[in-house]
Amino acid sequence: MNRKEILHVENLKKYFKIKKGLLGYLKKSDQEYIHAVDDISFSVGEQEVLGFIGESGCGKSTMSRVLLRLIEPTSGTIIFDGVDLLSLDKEDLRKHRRFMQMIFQDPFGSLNPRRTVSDTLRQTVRTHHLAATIAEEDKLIRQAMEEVELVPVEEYWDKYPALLSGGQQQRVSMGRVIILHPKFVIADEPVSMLDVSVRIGILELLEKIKQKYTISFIYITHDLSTARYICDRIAIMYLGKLVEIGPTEEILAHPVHPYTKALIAAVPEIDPTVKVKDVPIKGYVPVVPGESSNCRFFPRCPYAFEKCSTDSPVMQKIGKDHFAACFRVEEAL
Amino acid sequence: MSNTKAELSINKKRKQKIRNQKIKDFLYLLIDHKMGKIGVGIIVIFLFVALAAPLLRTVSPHQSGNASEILIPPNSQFILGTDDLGRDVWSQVLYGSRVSLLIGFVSALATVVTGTLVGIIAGFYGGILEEVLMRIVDFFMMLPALPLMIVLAAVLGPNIWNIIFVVTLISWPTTARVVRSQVLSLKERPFVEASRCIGAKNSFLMFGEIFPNVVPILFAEAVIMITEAIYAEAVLSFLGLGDPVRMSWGSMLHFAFDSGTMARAPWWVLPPIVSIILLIIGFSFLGTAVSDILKPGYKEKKGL
Amino acid sequence: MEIKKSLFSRILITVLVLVFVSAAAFAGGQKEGSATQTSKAVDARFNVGFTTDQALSTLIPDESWQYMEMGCIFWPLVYDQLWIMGPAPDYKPIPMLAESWETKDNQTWTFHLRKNAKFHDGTPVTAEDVAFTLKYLPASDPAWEYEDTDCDDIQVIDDHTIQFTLTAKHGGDYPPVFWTPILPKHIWEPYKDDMHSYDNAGAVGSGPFKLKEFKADQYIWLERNEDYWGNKPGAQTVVLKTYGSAEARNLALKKGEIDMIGYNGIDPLSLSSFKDTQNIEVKIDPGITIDWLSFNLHKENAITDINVRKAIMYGIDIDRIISIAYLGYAEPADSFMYKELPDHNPDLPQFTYNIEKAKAILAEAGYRDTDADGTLNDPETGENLVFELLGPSDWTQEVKMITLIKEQMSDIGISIKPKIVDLDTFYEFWYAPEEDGFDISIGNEEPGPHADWIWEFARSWDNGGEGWNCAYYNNAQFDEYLDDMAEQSDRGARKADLFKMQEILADDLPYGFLLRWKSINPVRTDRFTGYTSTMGGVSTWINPWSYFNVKPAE
Amino acid sequence: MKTLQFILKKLTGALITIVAIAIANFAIFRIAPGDPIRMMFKDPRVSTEQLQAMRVKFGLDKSIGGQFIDYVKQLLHGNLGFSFWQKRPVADVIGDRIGQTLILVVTALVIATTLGIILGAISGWRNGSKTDRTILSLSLVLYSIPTFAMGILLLLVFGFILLLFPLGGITTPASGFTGFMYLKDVLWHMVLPAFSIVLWYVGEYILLTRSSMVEVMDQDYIVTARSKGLRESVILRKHALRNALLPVVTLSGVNFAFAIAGVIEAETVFSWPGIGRLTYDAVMKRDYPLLQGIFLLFAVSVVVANFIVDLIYTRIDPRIKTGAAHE
Repeated sequence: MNRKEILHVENLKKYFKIKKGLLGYLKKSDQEYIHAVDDISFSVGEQEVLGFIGESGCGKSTMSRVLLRLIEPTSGTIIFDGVDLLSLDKEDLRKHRRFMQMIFQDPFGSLNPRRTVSDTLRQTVRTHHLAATIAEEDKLIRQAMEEVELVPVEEYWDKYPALLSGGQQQRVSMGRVIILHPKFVIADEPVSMLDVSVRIGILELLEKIKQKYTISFIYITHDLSTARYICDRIAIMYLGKLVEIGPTEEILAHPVHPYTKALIAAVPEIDPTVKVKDVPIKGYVPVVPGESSNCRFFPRCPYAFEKCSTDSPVMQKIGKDHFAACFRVEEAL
Repeated sequence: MSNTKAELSINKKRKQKIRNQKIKDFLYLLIDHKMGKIGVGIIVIFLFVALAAPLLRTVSPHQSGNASEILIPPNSQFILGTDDLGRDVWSQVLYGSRVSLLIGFVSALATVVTGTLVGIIAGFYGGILEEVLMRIVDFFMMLPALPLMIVLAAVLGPNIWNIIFVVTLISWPTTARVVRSQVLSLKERPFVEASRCIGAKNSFLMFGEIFPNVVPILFAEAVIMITEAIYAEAVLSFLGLGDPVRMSWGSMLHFAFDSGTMARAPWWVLPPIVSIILLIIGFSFLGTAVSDILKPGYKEKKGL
Repeated sequence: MEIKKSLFSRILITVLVLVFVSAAAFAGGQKEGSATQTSKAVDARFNVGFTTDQALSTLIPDESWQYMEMGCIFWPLVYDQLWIMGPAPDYKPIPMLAESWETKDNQTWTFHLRKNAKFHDGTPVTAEDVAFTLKYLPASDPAWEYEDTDCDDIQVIDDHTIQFTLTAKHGGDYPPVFWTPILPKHIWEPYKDDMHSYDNAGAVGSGPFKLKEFKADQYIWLERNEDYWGNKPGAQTVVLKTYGSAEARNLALKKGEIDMIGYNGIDPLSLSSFKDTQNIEVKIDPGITIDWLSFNLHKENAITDINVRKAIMYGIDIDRIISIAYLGYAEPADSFMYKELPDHNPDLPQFTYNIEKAKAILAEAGYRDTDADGTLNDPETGENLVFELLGPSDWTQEVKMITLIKEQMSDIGISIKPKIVDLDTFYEFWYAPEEDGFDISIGNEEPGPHADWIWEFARSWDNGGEGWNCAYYNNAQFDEYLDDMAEQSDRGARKADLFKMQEILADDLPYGFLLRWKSINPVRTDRFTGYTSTMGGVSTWINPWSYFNVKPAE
Repeated sequence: MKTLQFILKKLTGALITIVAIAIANFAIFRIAPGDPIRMMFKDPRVSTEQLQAMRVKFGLDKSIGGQFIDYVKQLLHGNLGFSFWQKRPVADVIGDRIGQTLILVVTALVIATTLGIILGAISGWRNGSKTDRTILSLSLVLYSIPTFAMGILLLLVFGFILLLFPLGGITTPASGFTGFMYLKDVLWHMVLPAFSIVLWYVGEYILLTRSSMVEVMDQDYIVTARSKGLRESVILRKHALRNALLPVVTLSGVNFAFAIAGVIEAETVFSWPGIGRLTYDAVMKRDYPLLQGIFLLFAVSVVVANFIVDLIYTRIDPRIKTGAAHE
């Protein structure tokens, strides 16, 4: 890691309470939790794109919301641009969050259907008092729209989201973010719901604004191919835990964790030159991950041995910037 | 970009145009709808009658007549005859529409405002607050409406504003429920999270983001509330709990029923009854039409 | 079209047919029933109609008996009194359970009871029963508590003689213990300390009628007491029925379901529909009710100014009110005393409608419309002359009167705000002027010929007048005349007192007397004859005579 | 387990509501202006001592807290208090009237439900046809006519003008009828008031049955049944109607509770001596204990009806269980 760190996360945890119901109270049963994000540590450098990859339900979406404190974490540390986010009060948080933004998966759903494109952008301007006059507001909005290539501006200015294509909608979302000049943006599967034909345009736009505004990204996806296209590093998540993290090409070429291997094997066309051993995974993702002292992947892991069922593996360095959490790292290498 | 002021005014105009177009579309659908047409027709007529009452009336509705003008049947001077004080029934019907419409609109407004506030706050914040608010709503919905209205109207005194208060008190919970269930699904929509992410405060999320999306439902809800308010006023006035200063259709019926001359002077009884029924039918037809139009896909089916 | 044959049309048709056929059958069947009722009074059943709001809810001797019109009929028919006020025109006291009575000092009275009177259960009526009633009934409920039943000492001399000493002298033409039902001691003894605790479901009295069936708020079914000591009534059965509205009741009379209206007759508006109706005779009698305005002298506003009150009285066009609200069936009143009675003072000032005079009085007293809003202003406070005019919604004629007065007052620059409330609330406000629930109130009473009690309305508030006094009126001089009048037996002295009292009231004007409406009573003549009129009509609280006197028509 | 949990939750909800109503009940009538004891005596000569004695008798001399404790104690003993106006136990007063209201409401609702289901089913079955449109607008019109207005119209036309039916009351006074004659007499008096209620509810039932029917008609099994070539009337009876009736029947359960409360209009117009008329009189007489009793009765019947409907729904539609449990 030779770049300046913009985001540093340590031991981040988010547990959700399970509703007990009336009978539960009557029986005085213990409170149970879902470990949605379980003890995750990583950092993101300036202008770096860190991909988070995992199946749906692995906690990546929860994690992204915890990072922005849209959901309060159970414990951990989040240092953003040198500020401890979790120590901030509501008002300070709002001010800092201006520089941490998010682009959502559902392009239509993330736009208020009752608001036109310019209104949506104007809302951002007004929330943060970025302009003193309406004319200035209009100017900022126009700039942002040009930036995200919603041109000619006049054509889109008064359009309601329902009249835009998915790609255009996602551009509005991005415009709304760019207006704020953020330092760090979480892109939560920004292209997964778009037609394949427009995906590349959006990814290029991400790349462009990354360069222009010096933005760091966390790019969340379950799709390795887009991750490979845009990410500098990728992190693999399984049931709330990080299992492997490292430079994109390194991981794709030399996956260490059995889960990573399985993921890569599932997309064979990603790079025909790389030969990855086929790893058969048994079963499905367990629905409710609770308290457990074993390896999370143990029930499905073809390489599992006795220790996996009793102890939880910790991250260990594999190579340069490459870490993985598995007891059988040596064998895997 | 240099001439932003002008551009802005153009924008405003354009937005206005879009909004106008939407209203036009809506009105078109309403008129296109068979019941909507009838409902709107009836309501427009009564609105006109209420506004133009001073022009349409022959004499003041409160001016008593001579001894020879008591309970006389419809004739050229008194289009609908006179009541037991020689007052003109026609003028009373005209002015009665004002009371009904006033109570209808004001109560519906008050109901919708209260119900929306409670519904949005409960649905948005959830947790204990929601639990408490919804318990209150449940509680009010369990109360027998008419008996409660009678008690409150009797306790508070006969006065148009008290009636509005009572009607609102009884009906806001329904709106609160409807709004809350809308909010529950709306607040999960990504655009709320997106707005929060941008830095919007809760108050803005509730009233800037979520509220505009419940407006259509509220419109349908308001129409129903108007019907109920008109109904409620009529019943209370009929039972003698109406505003004694303002002649309403309900109180006309009260006096006619009490006077013991119904059979002798049907011209005194029928006009207020017919007016009440017509106006309520007008609003329920409008309500049916509105809820039809708001159904997903209706607009498209009609080619708009 | 397949649906036509389907189950639904069959069900639909069946249900509809059933509904209409059964409805028609019931209607038809009932018509026959009423036909037998309208035919000659086979069982001599005398049907009397009331409205639901006049119906008795209970036979408990609480005050509802005299505020519910049906109670005023029921109690005298089933329970004998010591003596009873005779019919028109002289309204003399007539012995009933008591054969005779005497007093030396107007304070200690001896009553001699008749020996053949029996309660409906066969027990003889004795002095013990009278003593019991006098002792416990007035204490149980204020409705039975009158000056003339307020005893210091009650002595049972023998089975048929009772002597008691009143707390105050009782003068006038009538003996004490007026309008008091004599209750059987043997039944009421266990409940003597709380007479409300006995539901009196059997209603055992000694009167000419016995209770057969009582349906709360619906009807009372009475049967002739065949063992009655006195003249037996001509009607074998009396049914006091209720109808949901006056109109339904009137129609019932026309249809022959009832023979007479139970109380207060009919509304003048309904009269036309009875004119020239076969088998119906319309009796028009002088009224018993006097309507007046109470001015609340407790208020701290212009209503306490005698000039304002005078102007109001001059501003009221009573003739117009009579012609519109009563279609002429009323006459102006100027006192609590009926004009035809000898104690009426004929020289009272008359407030004949004179709008100019009303305006002049106000102008002279300094009331001017300083803010040009059409309403005069108080010279001291500058406030508009706005008065709340209280009235109960149940009194339809009075509500009309309020509407008309409001119109007329605006002509002299006084603004009236009608305050129409339900009857109970009305009474609460009306009798409590100190609570300032009204500025002016409509009010009425039925003084009747034996009306010493009515003057209590003007007894000084500070001198025990709280209660009746609904004007917060105070005049010590009036009280002196009143006390003297109540104790006097001397006709001339009483008359002098009463003349003076009427004069004082007319000068001070705590009450503005309005009118006395006539009683209009259509009665059926095809089944019964012998309807007896008094002031107030054929059936009022002073007139059970029609019930006693009617006979099946030949 | 889930069902039990759901029932428990609903039960506590219902209990809380009843307790809340009991408390509110107490509060509303204490806030009301006017001295009830004073109103008991229209006779103005009542002395301060007598008033005080009555206050003591009815426990109104105590502090609000004390009165509330009395009230709760009485309620727990199943004692609804003592009517100021009729001077007898509230339970007796209500008991005298409840039967008369029940007979009216039950009759009216049974007729309304039957007619409503039939017309609604026809309308829904022939969705979009001319019959459907006619029935639909008819029901909307009926549903828009206030009961009291309908009552006045019926009374005016069938009572006053055509002289076909009695003008009010529940029986012919002092008829001495017994047995069948009595029943006939009551039914004859019931025709107009019952129909003023029926005509209002029938609109609601038509609308409900119709929409339920329309929904059912789109279901796969109807389509299947049709493709099997079953006769239309068989499909209608055996398949469509049976499933469409469910919400209607539940509604009539809830309506029953509400109808008792709403019967005031009909009872006032036709002077039917039931609970509705009693409520109105009790309001006018400021008879707080009686009003409290009536209100509690109304509220409890609504709560209970709702509870029963909830239970029925869990039996019928298993989705409700989990959904509601997590609500």
